[in-house]
Amino acid sequence: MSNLFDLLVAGLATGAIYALVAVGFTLLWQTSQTINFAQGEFVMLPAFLMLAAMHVGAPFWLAIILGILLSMILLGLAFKILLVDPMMRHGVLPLAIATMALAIGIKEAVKQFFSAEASPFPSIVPTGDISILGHAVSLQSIGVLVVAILAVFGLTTLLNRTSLGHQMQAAAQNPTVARIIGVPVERMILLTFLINAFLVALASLLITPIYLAKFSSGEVLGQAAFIAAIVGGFNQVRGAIAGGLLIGVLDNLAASYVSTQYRAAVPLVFLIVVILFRPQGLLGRPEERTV
Amino acid sequence: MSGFAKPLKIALGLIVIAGLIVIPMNFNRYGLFILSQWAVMTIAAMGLNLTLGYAGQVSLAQGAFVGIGAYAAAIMTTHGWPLPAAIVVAIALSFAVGWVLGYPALRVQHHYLAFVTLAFSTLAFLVFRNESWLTGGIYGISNIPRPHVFGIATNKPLPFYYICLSSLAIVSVAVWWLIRSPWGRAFMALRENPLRAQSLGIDTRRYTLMAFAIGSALGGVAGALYAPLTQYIDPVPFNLSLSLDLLMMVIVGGAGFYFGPFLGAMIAVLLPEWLRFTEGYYLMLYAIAVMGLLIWSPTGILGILDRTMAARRTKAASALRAVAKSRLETAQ
Amino acid sequence: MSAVLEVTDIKKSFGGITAVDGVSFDVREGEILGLIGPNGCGKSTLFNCILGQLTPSGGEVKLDGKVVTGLRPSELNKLGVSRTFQLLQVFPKLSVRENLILAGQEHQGNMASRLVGRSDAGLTDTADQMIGFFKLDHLAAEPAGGLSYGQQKLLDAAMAFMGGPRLVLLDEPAGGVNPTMLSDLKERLVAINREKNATFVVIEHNMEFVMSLCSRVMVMAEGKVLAMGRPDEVRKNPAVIEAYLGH
Amino acid sequence: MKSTLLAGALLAFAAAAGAHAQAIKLADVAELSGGGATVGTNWKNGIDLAIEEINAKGGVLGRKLEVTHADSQSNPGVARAQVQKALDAEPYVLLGPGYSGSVKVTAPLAAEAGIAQIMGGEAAELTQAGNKFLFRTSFGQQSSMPKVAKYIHDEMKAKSVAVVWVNNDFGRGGRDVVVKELERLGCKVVADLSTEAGQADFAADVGKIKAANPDAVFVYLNEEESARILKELKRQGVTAPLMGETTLIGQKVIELAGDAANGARGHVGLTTDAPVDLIKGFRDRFSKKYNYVPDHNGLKGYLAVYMVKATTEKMGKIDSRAFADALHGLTIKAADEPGILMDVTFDANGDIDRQSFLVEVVEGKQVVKQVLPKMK
Amino acid sequence: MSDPILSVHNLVGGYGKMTILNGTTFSVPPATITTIIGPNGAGKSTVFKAIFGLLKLREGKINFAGRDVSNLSQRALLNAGICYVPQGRNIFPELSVRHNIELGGVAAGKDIDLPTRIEAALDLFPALRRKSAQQASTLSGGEQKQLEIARSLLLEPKLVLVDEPSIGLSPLMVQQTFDILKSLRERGVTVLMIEQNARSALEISDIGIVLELGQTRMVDKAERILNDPRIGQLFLGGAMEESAA
Repeated sequence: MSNLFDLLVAGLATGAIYALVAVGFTLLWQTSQTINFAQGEFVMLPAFLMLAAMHVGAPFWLAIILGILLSMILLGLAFKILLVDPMMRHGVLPLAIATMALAIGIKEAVKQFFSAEASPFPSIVPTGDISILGHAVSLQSIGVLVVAILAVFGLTTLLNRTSLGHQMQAAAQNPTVARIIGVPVERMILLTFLINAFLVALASLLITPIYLAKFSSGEVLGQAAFIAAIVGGFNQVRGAIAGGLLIGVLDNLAASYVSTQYRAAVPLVFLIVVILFRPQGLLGRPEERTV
Repeated sequence: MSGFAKPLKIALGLIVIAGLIVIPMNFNRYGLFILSQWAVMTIAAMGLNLTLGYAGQVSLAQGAFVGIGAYAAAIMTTHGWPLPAAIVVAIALSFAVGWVLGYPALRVQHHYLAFVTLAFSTLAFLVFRNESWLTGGIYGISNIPRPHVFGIATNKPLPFYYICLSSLAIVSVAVWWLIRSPWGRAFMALRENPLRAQSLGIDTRRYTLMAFAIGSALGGVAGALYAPLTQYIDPVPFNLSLSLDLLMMVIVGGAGFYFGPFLGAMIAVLLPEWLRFTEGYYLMLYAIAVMGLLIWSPTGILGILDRTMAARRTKAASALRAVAKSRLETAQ
Repeated sequence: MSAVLEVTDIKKSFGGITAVDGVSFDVREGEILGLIGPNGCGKSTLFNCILGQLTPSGGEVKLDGKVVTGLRPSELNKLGVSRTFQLLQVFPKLSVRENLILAGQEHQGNMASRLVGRSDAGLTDTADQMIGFFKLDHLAAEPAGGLSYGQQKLLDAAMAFMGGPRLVLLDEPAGGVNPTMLSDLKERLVAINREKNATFVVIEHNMEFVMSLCSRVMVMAEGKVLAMGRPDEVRKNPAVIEAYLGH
Repeated sequence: MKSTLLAGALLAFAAAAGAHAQAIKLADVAELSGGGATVGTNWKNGIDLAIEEINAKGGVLGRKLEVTHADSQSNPGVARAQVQKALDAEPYVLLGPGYSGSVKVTAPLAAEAGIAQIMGGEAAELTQAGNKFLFRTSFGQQSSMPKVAKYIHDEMKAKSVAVVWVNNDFGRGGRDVVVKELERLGCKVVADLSTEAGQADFAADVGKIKAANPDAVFVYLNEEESARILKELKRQGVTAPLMGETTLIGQKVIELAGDAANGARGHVGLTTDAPVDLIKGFRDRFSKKYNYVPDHNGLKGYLAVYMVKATTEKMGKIDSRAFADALHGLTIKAADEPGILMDVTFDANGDIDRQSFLVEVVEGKQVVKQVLPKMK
Repeated sequence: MSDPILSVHNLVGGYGKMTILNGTTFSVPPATITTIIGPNGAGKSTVFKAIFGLLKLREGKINFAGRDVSNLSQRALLNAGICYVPQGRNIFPELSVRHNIELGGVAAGKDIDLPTRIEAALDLFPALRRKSAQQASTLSGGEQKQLEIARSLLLEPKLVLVDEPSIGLSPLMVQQTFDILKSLRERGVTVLMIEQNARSALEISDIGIVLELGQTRMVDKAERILNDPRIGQLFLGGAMEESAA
């Protein structure tokens, strides 16, 4: 089963990206009950911001910095202030619908103002393969995996080991009380939006060299990350990570051993089973029920 | 809505109905097609409004039921069955599948339920696409005939529009009857407080399944009309985005309001058409319009009415409070 | 007096934690039984086991001598068991009258007749009588969500009586209700108890309320029955003072 | 409130587009959003470029060309509505759509209206239903796939073939014809892999190909997916020769896939990389105007307009009813009409006959290995 | 009586178009326990929100320790020495008990010696010290209330606003909670409390305030309010008193 090793590596690398995207997804859910249907487009956009910066002559490193900054402004700050804030109090659904509309808007804007064509994107990780246990593994996969793990590790450290992280958790778990004891809740929520924007920009940087920059490339990614977040546990960062890796691997195994026609069905069936038998997700915490 | 006197409301209703019958007579084929599409989507959205708006069961699978209805109708009518028979089968089939899809709702609610139905929606798409022996796969089914009604062929757009419109009328009356019956009240109880509903003898299991099944059946009706309307179907229109569109119609119109789906479908079907003059920008503008509308009124268009009324009530209560006499004083 | 409700050796555990640990008692026809105990002693869990909201891990519940363990809440309600909730549980968007019609409609006819029959299931008059009885007349057409906390508590109780129940379980009816409203509520409960011969079980922390309303009081602690008896007996029981009452 | 909105809706329809005289009106319905947005956008840009050129040179029979573009959202139902709308305005000729499903749903409408429809769909069955108003701009799969199968069998000497296709009407259509042809020629299809449009991760698919160990691989995907699978094939060290269509070896794919594209071969009916001066000229003009290199859909849109021009000039009059008849059996020579780029003949079904090429990617450049002459 | 530590004057405010407070005025002397009673909807919790800056005032002034604190931010109020323990369950269920307490010091930033104060708070509540590493959600109802109070003490407040501490607690737990409040008073902390369980609350209080329809009806010594027959009739459940044993 030499094939299996390749599948696992590829699955983990893709899964690491899903995890990055899914983590941001769960952060938004926890702090502001935002189900962001535009999360895939959030990953697609930063690559175009970086490309745009390069088009006007910025070197790659500067374009990366500009792209990350711009996405934090647009996808973090502006998204929160213009769309989430006015709707946050009105329940999950209207905001979810608004993010669907946002997804359409972002896609159309990129298509209209940039291109309907796919564009290549430079890789920050050198291309090429190295040999691990006699298997050729692409440096890109490893790079993706390493950066994603570092990012997630950094985030969990922030959340669990620092006072700032505790304040963010407090703001997510009980905003009213957090406010009362002096936690700057608004700033904490904004911070999660900025972190999400940073994570999607990072994911964009890692994935676009492989997936290519295209206005529609967020659709697949968004859905996968969405499934990953739910399977892992919608209200837990570590759940999203596990879910991302799991879905990445599962997708590859399904394509190999089930049927390519129904490969997309396998994660979905898995999702349904998980929700029905462990609704909080594999690593999530049960949401409270009042009986 | 209570602002109007009853006769005025009836008169208004009659004018709208007459308008829907008479004015399109002068429309070109495109106008009639879009209006027919509006009628069909309104039926599907009414179904979802029943499941989601009234019974509070979030479903992201309504598009799949439109697909089930459309395929049932397409397969049957291309094999020589009459459309009414196909509609009956479409209803029965989507009712049954909707009933089954209701079972997860007995275990999980809200966003979890949304995710399950979302997954179902994509699975249904995969089945439509992959089971080519039945559905024609990616090639779809073409040459779907339009029916003869009382000997009149409905191949021309206007007669078929009237079929869509009268179907909409029948569904509207049925839904109106349903929501004002004790069933409707029980549905609302599911939405507002299932726990309390149970303890009042309301069989929440059965009503939940019914809410799903009936809502889905209406999706099936819409699908069974959609197939002869376009005369060709393939799996792509019934993917997740149709479900999301229908959800958008319900929310934007106003979930849980009887007229919400009419307005929501109008916005989702007609607004992009109106915006087409902006060419490449029309979907962008549409997206912005939807976001703007939701920011303005997250409870949908009809939610605005509700809000105004609530504001008026608070104001009155506040005024009453200011002049109320203290019991302590009265006791003295 | 015969027993309306017999509870035998009910057990319920969540994960490894035993919330209710072999509770047995019975409730006699027409009595008002109080149920008290420290937080987390298993009172509400016991209620939920009796009412079918939770499935007990062991034991048996009998209603009028028939085993009803495992029935769903709606089925139990149709057999005449009704309840109120600790927290506000009305239907905020429906009017007060609609709330009450809803509370009674499932006791009329069957599924089919409720679909094709009258939209109020013939209950408007009954609902209005109940509204009058609980002094909510001026609010009949108001959405229930607009009522004050105390009024909603009254409505909640009124709803429990729409189906003409034999047995009503009340979960902290006094919680958060101001003392004046509370004496109103007590008066209504006593009246229904006498006039309709309905049987009550009441969970409550408000000792004055429990002691003045109930004919017997059961005290629970750590999932077990600690004491059972007349209010004054229970009040003097040293074990109860130690675990619950203090001083 | 409902009534005013409704009335507004009704009024808006009543005020449907008024008539414009003088200019020759073309109507285009294409996939400008949704899954086919890249296809449709190229098609639209090609049309716009052609019209700009023609008008700059004085138009057709002294009249300018004018086009309206409508977005089908890659959805047959919407396509139907938009074609209906376009036909209601009585255009001279209808252009598009590109997706075969959308063509299927709209072709009867155009036929009923008696208006010629020049479309981008490649599915075999489209022109076999006896529709007298439907015309292709490129080879149908029924003519291109046999050439591919023949090449795999004769030139690559493959006994076993893996077929990878994208599961939409384009991919499925090609796959069905090629598999039939391969089997007829005695090649065994050892792996038959469907992939999703927009799929990013091909590790599993390539793994399956590797396991099947075929003599050749036939790849029939959209451009971006082609680039991704080429990279993955290289990474997993698949050495079997790769065969495809324009979508495998186009300049776009080479740009996206880099080294991984080297060695891939393909049959090219229509490509901006063809060794034809006129096509190179087109490519330069297109890239200058839109800042990117078009794919074959850009060419198709461009050609569609020149088909209109050539046919009309041949008729010597602007007659929508006679257009279809005039185009059937017509041969347009590039020498007479440079905009048609290569000599082309239309048969009675509306199918196209033209030279085509067999191309291999060598060091990031397309090299023509063989020129396949017109069939008739 | 000494100078009041807190005085509110003519508060007017509410939610949206609803006016709840219609000119509430009272003051609270330092190092006392003061209880606000009144019917549901009288605006008791709203007064707390107004004092704690959670409700925009339309009119009125709030004075605390000699300075105007109307419409200050929560952080500023916390640093001025006011803490608020709202009704219900107010912990962060997934954080440990220690981290919950630690968050009480957020408002002070780096100005305080956090570890020492946490230790001091844990000393006061042995039950919490035992469970300091556990998730807060594992605490019982009474312990959760203790945790909230412990957390609010981290900033060494001068005034603690406590909203319905007894709700849902057993009589024994209520007693313990009230004992804690009494011990706070002994340490010089002023306690302002809202209680539905008015009789028991007034028994441990120095001052009672009666609020009705958003207006102050009465401010007096707690025992006098307890013994006022009209109050008993209207707000303490007079009818009940007669039938109670």
